[in-house]
Amino acid sequence: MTEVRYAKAVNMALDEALTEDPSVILFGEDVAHAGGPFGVTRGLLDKHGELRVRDTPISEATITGAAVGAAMSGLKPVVEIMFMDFATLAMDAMVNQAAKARFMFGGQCSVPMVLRMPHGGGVNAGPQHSQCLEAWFAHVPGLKVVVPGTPADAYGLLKAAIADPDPVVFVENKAIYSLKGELETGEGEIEIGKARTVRAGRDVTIVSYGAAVRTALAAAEALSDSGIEAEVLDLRTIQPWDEAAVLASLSHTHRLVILHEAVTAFGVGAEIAARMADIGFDELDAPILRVGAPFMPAPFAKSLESQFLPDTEDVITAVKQVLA
Amino acid sequence: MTEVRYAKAVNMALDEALTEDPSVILFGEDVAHAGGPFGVTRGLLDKHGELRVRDTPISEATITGAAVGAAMSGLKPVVEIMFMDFATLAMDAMVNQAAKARFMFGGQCSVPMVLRMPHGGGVNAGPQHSQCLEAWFAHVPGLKVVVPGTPADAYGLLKAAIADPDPVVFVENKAIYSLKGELETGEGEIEIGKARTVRAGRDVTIVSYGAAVRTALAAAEALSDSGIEAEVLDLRTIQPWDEAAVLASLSHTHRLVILHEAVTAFGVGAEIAARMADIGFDELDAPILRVGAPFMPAPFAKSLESQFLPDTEDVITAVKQVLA
Amino acid sequence: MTPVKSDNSVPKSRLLEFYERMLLVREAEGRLATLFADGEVPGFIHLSIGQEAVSVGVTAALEQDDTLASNHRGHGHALSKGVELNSFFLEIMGKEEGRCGGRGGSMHVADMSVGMLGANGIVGAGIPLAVGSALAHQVQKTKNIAVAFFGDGALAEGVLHEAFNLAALWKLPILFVCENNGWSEFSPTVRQFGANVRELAKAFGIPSAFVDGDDVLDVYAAASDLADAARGGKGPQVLECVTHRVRGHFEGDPQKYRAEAELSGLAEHDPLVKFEGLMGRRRVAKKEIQAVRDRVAERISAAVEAGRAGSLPDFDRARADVYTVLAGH
Amino acid sequence: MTPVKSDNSVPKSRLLEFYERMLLVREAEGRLATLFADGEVPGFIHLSIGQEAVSVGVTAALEQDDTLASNHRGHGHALSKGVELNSFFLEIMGKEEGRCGGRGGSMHVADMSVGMLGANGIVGAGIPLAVGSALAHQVQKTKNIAVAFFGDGALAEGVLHEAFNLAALWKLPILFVCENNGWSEFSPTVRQFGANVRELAKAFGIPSAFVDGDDVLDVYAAASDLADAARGGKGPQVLECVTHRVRGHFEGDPQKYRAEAELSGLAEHDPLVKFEGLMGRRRVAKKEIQAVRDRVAERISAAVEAGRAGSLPDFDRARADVYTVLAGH
Ligand SMILES: Cc1ncc(C[n+]2csc(CCOP(=O)(O)OP(=O)(O)O)c2C)c(N)n1
Ligand SMILES: Cc1ncc(C[n+]2csc(CCOP(=O)(O)OP(=O)(O)O)c2C)c(N)n1
Ligand SMILES: [Mg+2]
Ligand SMILES: [Mg+2]
Repeated sequence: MTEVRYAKAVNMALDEALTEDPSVILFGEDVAHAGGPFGVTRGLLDKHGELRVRDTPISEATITGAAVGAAMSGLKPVVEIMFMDFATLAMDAMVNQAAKARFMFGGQCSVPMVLRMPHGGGVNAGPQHSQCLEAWFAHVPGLKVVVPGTPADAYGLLKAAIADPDPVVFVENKAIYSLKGELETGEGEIEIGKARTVRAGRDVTIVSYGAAVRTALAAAEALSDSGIEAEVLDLRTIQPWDEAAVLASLSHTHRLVILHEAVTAFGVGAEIAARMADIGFDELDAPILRVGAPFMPAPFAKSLESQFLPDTEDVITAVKQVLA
Repeated sequence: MTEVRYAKAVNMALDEALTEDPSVILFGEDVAHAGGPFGVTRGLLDKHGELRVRDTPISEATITGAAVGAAMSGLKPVVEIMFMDFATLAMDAMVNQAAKARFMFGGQCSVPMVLRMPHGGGVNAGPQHSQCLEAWFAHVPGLKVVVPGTPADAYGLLKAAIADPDPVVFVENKAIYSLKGELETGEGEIEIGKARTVRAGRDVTIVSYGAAVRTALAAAEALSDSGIEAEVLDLRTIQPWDEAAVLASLSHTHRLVILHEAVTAFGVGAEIAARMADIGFDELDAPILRVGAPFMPAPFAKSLESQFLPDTEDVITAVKQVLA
Repeated sequence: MTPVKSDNSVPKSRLLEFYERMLLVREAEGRLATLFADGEVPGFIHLSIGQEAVSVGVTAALEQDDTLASNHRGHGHALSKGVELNSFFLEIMGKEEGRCGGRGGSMHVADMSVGMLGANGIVGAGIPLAVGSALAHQVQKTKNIAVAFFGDGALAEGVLHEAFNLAALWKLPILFVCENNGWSEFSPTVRQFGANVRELAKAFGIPSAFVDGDDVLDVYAAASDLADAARGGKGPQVLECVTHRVRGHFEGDPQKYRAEAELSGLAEHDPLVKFEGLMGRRRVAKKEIQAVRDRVAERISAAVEAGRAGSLPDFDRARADVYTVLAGH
Repeated sequence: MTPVKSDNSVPKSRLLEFYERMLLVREAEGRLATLFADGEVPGFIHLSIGQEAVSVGVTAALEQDDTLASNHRGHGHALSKGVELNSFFLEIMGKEEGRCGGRGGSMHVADMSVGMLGANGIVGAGIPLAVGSALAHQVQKTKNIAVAFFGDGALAEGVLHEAFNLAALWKLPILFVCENNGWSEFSPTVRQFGANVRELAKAFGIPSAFVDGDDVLDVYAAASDLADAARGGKGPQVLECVTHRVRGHFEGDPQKYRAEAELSGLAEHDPLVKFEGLMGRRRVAKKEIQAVRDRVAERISAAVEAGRAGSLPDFDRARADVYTVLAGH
C-alpha cells in the first residue's frame, strides 16, 4: 500500500500498460515531451520512446480518428483530449466511427482504444473548460464510459479500459488530480460496469460517480450526526452502469438521491432516476431527487462557480427532503 | 386551410422568413441550386437571390461557426445540416460558441440562429444516417431544441425559431418529409416550449415528440378498442419542455408512458421520467415506462431496422403493462 | 505539372487482369442499379460507374496486407481490394450472410481480412482512419501502407488538412487518393473548393502526382511509384485522379443539374471502352476478352442468386455485436 | 517573399499613439501577472507580453465597426480594439461590473459595442466566427471587415482550412492574422505544423504578407494594405506576424521546455524597447514619452482599484442570462 495522487495513479496504469503490451501507444497534445498539461504522462516518453509516446498537433478530430484506424489495425491507442470540452471536436470519430465499427461491420473487428479526458470545474476555468459531458457518450451504443473518483479506481479502471477490446471514454476530473489515496501496487484491473458501496446505510441511497462521490460521502457523514444513515454508491462506470447494485440498495433504503457535477437536466442522473422509477417503483417510498449543476454554463468567477457546483449542503437538503 | 407536405411546410416558413426579414439568410450543403437533398429549400435561391441563399462546401464545423459569427453581427442565419448524424462535426460551434455566447459575455449579445437537421430512421439509411441525437442538445444550457411532428407544427415552430433571439436546434424527421397535413396559410408562430394535447384520455398519459407522436396516436386508437383511453401529449419542444403540461396530464391519468424514436438509454425520455419521479411522484400509480430504440446503432437491413424502431405494438405493450 | 503516363510495358496477360477487375466492378454496379430500381436493395447506393480505373489501378499497386479506408462511393474500392463478391452482394441486399451481417449495407462494406477498413457514410471520415492505420504500420514496422480514398467534395472537410499535417509530421506510410470527379452531390467542384489538392500537399511538403483517372494503366503506374515511396519510408504521398461520375449522386438522382453536353460527353471518357481500345491495339485476342466477359457475367449472376438466397439477419445476433465484451455481466 | 516594411512616414504624434496603445497592453498584462500571483485573478491567464505590436498594429488599421474574433491570448486584441480598461480588469478579476459580468474572465473578454466578438477558449474556434461576421458585413453591404486572430498552434485545426476555403469561395471581407510566436503551449511549431500559413493561403488564391511582428509600424503598414484590399472587395487576406511569446503558456508555467538561450534572447525582440529606440531616432521628446508612461500607469492603477472595488457577481442575474427569452414561460 502506498499513497499516490490521482494523476500519478493514471500515470502508473499507463506506464504498466505500455510496459506489458507492445501494442499500446499513447498520443495527445503535449503528452510526450512536456508530460501532459496536468503532468499525468510525465516520464512516459523517456521510458517508452518516441515511436509509442507522441505529441500531436492541435487536431482533435484527426487524432481521435487516427486512434480508431490504429485500433482497427492492431494497436491499442490511448489518446488524451486535454479537456472534455474539446471532445466536441472529436465527436464524429467517437460516435460515428469508434462506437459503430464493430456493429456495422458485422462483428468483424473490435476497436480497442481509450480516450482519456478530464471533466469538471472548481478551478475557475470558465464555461469552455469545465463541462461534464459524459451523458452524451453514455447515450451512444458502442461506447463504454468510466469515471473514476479515487486514485485506486483511476488505476484499476484504466488498466481495465486499456485491456478492454471496446472503445472506452475514460473521464478524469481535473480538480482531483492532486488528491491522494491508497493504492496497492501491482493491483489488478477493476471490472468495468461494477459499482462500489462506499458507505453502508439504511435510510437513503445516494448514487454518484467521479469526484462527486467525495461530496456524497461528506454529506453522509454530516447526516450521520443527525441520525440519518445514508448508503453511498459510487457507480464508477456509467455505461454500462450497475443497475443491479442501485436497485439492491434502493430495495434496502427505499429512498434515492442522485448526485453528479454535470448539469442536472438530461444528465446521467436522469437515466438512473428513470430506470428506478420503472424497475424500482415498488421500492420507492419517496420522490427521487437529483442533485447536479443548474441549467447554465459553468461561470468563471469564483463566487459564481462555487454557487454553480453542487455541494454537500445541496445533498443534505435533498436527503432531508426525501426523508421528510 | 390547405394540405401540405411536411417538407413544403418547412419551405413555406423559410420563404416567409426570408421575405419578411432581410436579416434572415440561409445556407448549407446543396440547399441553394439543388433545392436541398430532400427538396426542402426548393425555389428559395431563385426567389431570394445568391446573397442570401447559399450553397456551402462540405464543412459542417465552419458553416456552423460562421452562423454563430453572423448571428453575433446582425444576421439571423438558418443553416441546414444534411443529417443530424453530421452534427457530430459541428459540436464545438453549437455547444461551446452558440450556446454559451450570451451567458459568458454577460448578456451583451444574443445568437439568433437556427440549425435545421433531420433525424430518424425508417429509410434504411444505416447507422450513420439515422440517429436521433436530440438528447445531447437538450443537455446543453443555452440551446433550445424543437422537434415538430406535423406540417403545421413544422411551419409554426420554424417561424418561431427563426424569430427567436436564441440558438435553436430545429429537428426535422426525414421519414415524414412527404407526410401531408392541414395548414392555415399565414398562420402565426407556435410558441416554443408548449406541448399540445393531441388526444384526450383518462387512463394513461403517453408523452412523445416528433414523428413518434403518430405512433403514439395509433397505439391510443388501438387501445381505445379495448376500452383504454390514452391521453397523448406532443411535447413539440424538448428544451425547454413543458413540464407543467405533462404533470397536469399525469395528475389526471396517474400513469405515464414515454415514447421516442431515439435510443431509450440516456435519451430525452429519461429526463421526463426522472422529473415526474420527482415532482409527479405522488400522482404515480404505476412505474413509468419508456419506449424507445434498443441500445444499438441503427441497422441497415430492412428486417433489422423494422425491429429496431419502436412501433405501435411496443407502445401498446407498455401501456398494458402500466395498467396491469 | 503534367499527368503521369504509363510506359505501356504491361504484358498482355496483365492487361486481361486489369480488364477483368474493372469489368467486375462495372457489372456488379450495373446489377446493383437494377436491383435497387426493383426494390431488392434498400437505402442509398452511390455507384462508381465511370471511375473503375481509379479503384482498380490503385489497388493493383497494393499488397494484401496494405489497408484501405474508403468513402460512400466505395464499391470499387471494396471489390478491387478483394472483398469476396457473394458476401458483397449479400451485404448490400441486407442479408445475414453479408460480409457485415447486413447491418451496414452499401455505405459500410468492410472486410478486415483483406485490409478493407470500410466504406464510410461521413464525408472525409475515412481519411483519419487511414492515418491511424498507417501509424499502426509504422509502429509495427510492417512495411505495409495505408490508403485513403476520398472525393473532391471531401477536400473541403477540415480533417483533410489535419491529416496531411499529421501524416507529414510523422512521415507515415500513407497514400492519399483524391478521386476528382468534378461533383459533390449536386454541386460542381468549382463551387465547393477553391484550391487544388496537390497545391495543398505541396504546402506540407508532401509529394504528389496526378493522372487521367480514366486510364487504368496510368493510375497503376502513378500509384505504384507513390506506394513504393510511402513503403520505402518517404512519408505520405498524394495522388489526384481526374475522373467522371456517370450516374447520379445516388441511384434515383435524375441529375437535372448537369448540362446535356456534359452527360452526353461522358461516354468518351469511359475507362472500359478506352481499355478495350487499348487491348485492340495491343492485339489481345477477342476470344480471351470474351472469356473474361463470360466469367464476370457468370460470377455476377451467381452473386445475385446468392444474395437473393441469403437469409434475413437475426436481430438478437446483431444486438449482441455492439460490444466485444459486455461489461458488468 | 520578403517581409513588408513600413516606409517610416508615420508622423510623430501618431508614434506616441502607437506607443501608448502598446504600453497599455504591456502594463495591463504586467499587472495581471502580479494580480494572478497574488490570487486576485482566478483561473488561467495567457499573457501576450512581447506580442503587443501585433494587436496594436493590426487594430490600428481597423475601423470601429470592423469586427474581431480572438483566441485564448486575447488581452491585447481586446484592449487595442477598444474594450474599456476598467471593465476589462473587472472582468478578469471576476466582478459583476466586468464587461461580461465576471462570467467569462480572461479567456472570454468580449465587447460587442467595439466589435470585439470575444476571446475564445477553443483553439481555432474564433476563425469560423470571424468568417460569419465577414459574411454579415458582405450581406449587409457595410464596407466593414472582420479579423480573425489566431496562433501558429491553431494552424493545425481543420477549421482553418475550411475557413480559408469558404472565405475564398465567397470572397468575404476578412483578414486572417496568424500570430506566429513559435510555440503551441509547450511544443515548438516545428513539431506541430508541417506547412506555412502563406503557402496554404496561396493554394486557395488568398493574397498574403508577412511581417516582423515585433515592429508595430511594419505590422500596421501590412495590415492597412490587406485591410484595404479586403474592404475593397478583393476577398480574404492573410497576414503572418512573426513574434515572440515572452511569458509561459499560462501564468505559472515555468517554461522548463525552452532553452536558456532562447529565453535570454527574448529581450532584443521586445516591441516596446524597439519602438522606444525608434522614437529616440525620430527625436520624439522624452517629456512626451514620459507623459504617456505616466498616463498609462495612472490608468492601470485606477483600473486595478476599480477591479478591486467591484462587487461579486449576482448568481441569479447570471442564471437569467442563459437565454434572451425564456421559452414556455
Ligand atoms: C460529413 C458529411 N457531410 C455531408 C454528407 C452528404 N454527402 C454525401 S456524399 C457528398 C458529396 C461528396 O462528394 P465527393 O467527396 O466529391 O464524392 P463523390 O460523391 O463525388 O464520389 C455529400 C455532401 C455526408 N455524407 N457527410
Ligand atoms: C481545441 C483546443 N485544443 C487544445 C487547447 C489547449 N490549448 C490552449 S492554447 C494551446 C496552444 C495554442 O497555440 P497557439 O495557437 O500558437 O497560440 P499561443 O498560445 O502561442 O498564443 C492549446 C493546445 C484548446 N484550448 N482548445
Ligand atoms: Mg466528387
Ligand atoms: Mg503560438
